[in-house]
Amino acid sequence: MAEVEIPIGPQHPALKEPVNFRVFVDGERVVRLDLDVSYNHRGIEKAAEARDFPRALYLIERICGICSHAHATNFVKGIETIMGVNVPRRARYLRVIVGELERIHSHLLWLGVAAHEIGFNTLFMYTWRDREIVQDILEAISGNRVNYGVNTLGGVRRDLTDGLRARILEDVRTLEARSRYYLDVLTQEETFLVRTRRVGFLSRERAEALGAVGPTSRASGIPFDIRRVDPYEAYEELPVEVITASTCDVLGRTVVRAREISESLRIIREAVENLPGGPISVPAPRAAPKGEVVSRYEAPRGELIHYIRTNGTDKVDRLDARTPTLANWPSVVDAMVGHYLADIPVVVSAIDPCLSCTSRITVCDLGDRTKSVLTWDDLRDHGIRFYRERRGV
Amino acid sequence: MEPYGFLVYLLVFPGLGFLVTFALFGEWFDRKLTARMQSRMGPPWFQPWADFVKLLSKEDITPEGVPRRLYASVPLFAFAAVASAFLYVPVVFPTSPFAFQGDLVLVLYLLSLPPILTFLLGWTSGNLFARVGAIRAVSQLFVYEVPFFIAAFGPAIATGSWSISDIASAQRSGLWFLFLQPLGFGVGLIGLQAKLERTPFDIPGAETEIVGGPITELTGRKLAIFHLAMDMALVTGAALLVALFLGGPTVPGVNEGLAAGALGFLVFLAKVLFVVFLLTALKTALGRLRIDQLVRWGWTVLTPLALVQLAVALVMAAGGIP
Amino acid sequence: MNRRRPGTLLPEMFRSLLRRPATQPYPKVQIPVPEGFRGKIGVNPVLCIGCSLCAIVCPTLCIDMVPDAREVPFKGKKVARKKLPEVRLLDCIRCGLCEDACPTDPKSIFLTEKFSGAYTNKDAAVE
Amino acid sequence: MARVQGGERVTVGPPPAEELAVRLRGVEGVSDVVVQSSRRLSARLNPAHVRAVLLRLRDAEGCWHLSAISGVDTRASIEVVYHVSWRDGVVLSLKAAVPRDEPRIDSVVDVMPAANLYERQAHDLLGVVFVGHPDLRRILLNEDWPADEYPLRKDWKPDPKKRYGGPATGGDARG
Repeated sequence: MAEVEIPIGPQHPALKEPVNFRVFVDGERVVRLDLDVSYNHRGIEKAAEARDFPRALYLIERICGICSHAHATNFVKGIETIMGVNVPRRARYLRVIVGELERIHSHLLWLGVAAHEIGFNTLFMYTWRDREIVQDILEAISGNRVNYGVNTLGGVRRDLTDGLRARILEDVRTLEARSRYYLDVLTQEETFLVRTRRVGFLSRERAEALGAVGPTSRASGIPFDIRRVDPYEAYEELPVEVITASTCDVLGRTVVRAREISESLRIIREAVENLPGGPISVPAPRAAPKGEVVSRYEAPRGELIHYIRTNGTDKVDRLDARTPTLANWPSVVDAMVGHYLADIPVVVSAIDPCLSCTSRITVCDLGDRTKSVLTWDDLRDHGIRFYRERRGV
Repeated sequence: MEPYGFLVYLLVFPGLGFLVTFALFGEWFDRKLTARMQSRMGPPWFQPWADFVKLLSKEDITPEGVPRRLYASVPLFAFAAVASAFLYVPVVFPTSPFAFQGDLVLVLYLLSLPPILTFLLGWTSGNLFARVGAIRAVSQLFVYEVPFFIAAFGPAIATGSWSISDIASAQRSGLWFLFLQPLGFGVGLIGLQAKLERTPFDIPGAETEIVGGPITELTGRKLAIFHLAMDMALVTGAALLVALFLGGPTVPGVNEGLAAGALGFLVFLAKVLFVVFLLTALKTALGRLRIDQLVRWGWTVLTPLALVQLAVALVMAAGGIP
Repeated sequence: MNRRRPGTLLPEMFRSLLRRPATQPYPKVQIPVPEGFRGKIGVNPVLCIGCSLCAIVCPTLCIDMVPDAREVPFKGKKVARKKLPEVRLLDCIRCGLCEDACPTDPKSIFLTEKFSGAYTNKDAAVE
Repeated sequence: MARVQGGERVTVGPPPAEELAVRLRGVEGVSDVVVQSSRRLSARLNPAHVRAVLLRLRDAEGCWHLSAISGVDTRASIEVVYHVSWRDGVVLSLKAAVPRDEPRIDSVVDVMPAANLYERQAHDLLGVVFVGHPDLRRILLNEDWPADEYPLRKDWKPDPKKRYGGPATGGDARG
């Protein structure tokens, strides 16, 4: 059969966010793949330059829905390093607790989506039901299920009462039982194993060369976890065990994420049990001295880098947020060639792509903040005109 | 049978009226059970009715360059095939009035029409996803049709007759073929699940890979009828398995008069819902296979099992054991 | 990988068949909201002194100081107030910075626990 | 020093960023190495030596992971900053300044394939041309973004007359 081009995306049930793959298949086997991630670009880097630090913080927190705390903490700790502000120990612990809670709910969400990709809907329902326990804790701590807004320059805005700490410890016990159960199901369910073993193979050398990060690289045997390699906030006092697998396939990434959930639960219990006393934030100056910092954070999907430059004013001179998904895209493209069309969704979801992170610009006139309202017909015209010109479809 | 009784039988009771109601009830039962097993609430009882009526009112689109009449007639064919198959399955009395020697082969043929029509639908609709889905539907068809037929022939050989009604009444004494040929029942169950393209085998309609599969371009009335046809196929298939392996509407001991009819009908309902329960459990517990895995698994596991069961049935028939 | 077999979820499935479902019919059953939840913004015209600190602090600039001359009781006597914050609720991200910045005690601009996920029209979102 | 597989020995405690700094000062093309903290250091890089330095870092120093490439418009010039992660969490930021009006620099995709998307991003938003890049297309901006405009440059303002994506005004789609 001649090479057939199948468009997957930008709107496609398998992809929760708009990314466009032009997949070239021969029969059911993938031959070539072209990737386009420009659909969710909102210009946060340009917009951040026009906002002072507190406002920029709330903007950067909205780069991504499921790793909002990662972006906020990474940005705030970068600015604090430049300013030389010494954040109190209790605030560091609280940031680690909310960060690990966010990792658990992100991994549980991913586990459900990956199961759904291969038609395993019951596991999808169970994982998302148990994720509600984590969401309720986060809602109790920060007042919101996503975009927690817990961070502020110089510390944290919300504190843990004793009642809340007891409740967290109790919920952690139930979640530990559930995560052990999921690990058993994932390693024993035949129909799951058949769809994930040796699928999306990424050898260790290829993963290193292509710059894979996070669970994707750890599933190929690379012990690279920022919390251990370049500890920040309270991770010096809460050592993290780096979880790796050597199977280099989608199953390996699943097992790594499942075991990272129990590891995060252990960290949370340790952090909540010996939470130090003291204030939760210190006043921070309005402006930051001229300087630059490379702020690294282990987001649920991998190494997140904020390269921040300041120029003595209260605004950021340049913010470059390189997100884990951008680093993982080459590995997906490499891991998918040669596999079946049916495997594409599960291989793509195996790096747990977060498109909102990857692309960050669109047109909003910064001057008088007018947003042009596009009617549905305009959008349709644009689509038809564009495809007629470009690809003669 | 006098003409009016015939019409009533055909159109109202065990015919179209009852079948449509029972099909929609079966769909609700299936969706509610799946939901409760996944700790969800599940839809209210009238949800399938609401879906059906809503779809009837939706715009009915025929894609450009597709022969309109052919495209509109495919769902009707599927509906007709399944509805007529149901007539030969005994519902109230152990022998259905339409029974004749060989109606088992006819029902099996009529039940295998919808997948072929799905292929026709997918291929003619011109949509890329539908075309890939259509190819998958056909390649899946060959894999499960053979074991399903072999499993169905087991009871036929045991009773030495090709009529479903004879097979059902032969089990009146309570000795169901489920106990005599358990393997056949298992293969039949899996074959039916694959025929209805339900989860371990919903490869043609895999929404996360190829959007809607063959029925991507189906809309409005056509989708409503096609969806109803697939529901009816679920109920008819289950009723066929009940008639072959669970003794159909027979109650051991009671076999004359109105009581037998009413009791037989209730027993029939219970058995069909039990089979649908098994299918739902199968759907909820497993993930979807890939097409090449299904083909390999079908030929290396499913078909040999069916052949073993057939051999055992032949030996038993030769040996005179019922 | 220990014993590989299909149907590992069967026991859990039958257990949840008997238990109550985890989902709730949302409009009929209201979801309990924890204390400290960041819901819709509320403004108390009596306590507000019109200092517009909240408008300055707001990250999305969605608080407008509306001229609203009024007489309010303050420590036993009548005092004139000129401005009142008006929040464009659809732009508000409910971060709570305005509540932190408000100098009055008790706060005259505060986060309530009201939220309503399901609207049929835009105006319903604002009531 | 042999190429360290995976590079990260899993140790905790302040790794010597100074050790890398000492070694870097000897390398041709690298100037004013500054150690910012126990695990961060930066250095200025002569754009002509980009490939040579990165090749040496990868093979001799065992920096297998190119974390990111950031483009910065400092009004005087455009700085392409290579963030390379070394042993034990040390991040080395190499800043290569290229002229604003003619930003050309050698691509390092064959040295470190991870740079592919990062270079395309810098090209897309700042207009830096990476010589030798296999597929230097736009990656983040929409397809019909005006070709010669780079939004992250300090002097870029959205020009109301131009269209930056979004619908074609007027004209019938059917036509």
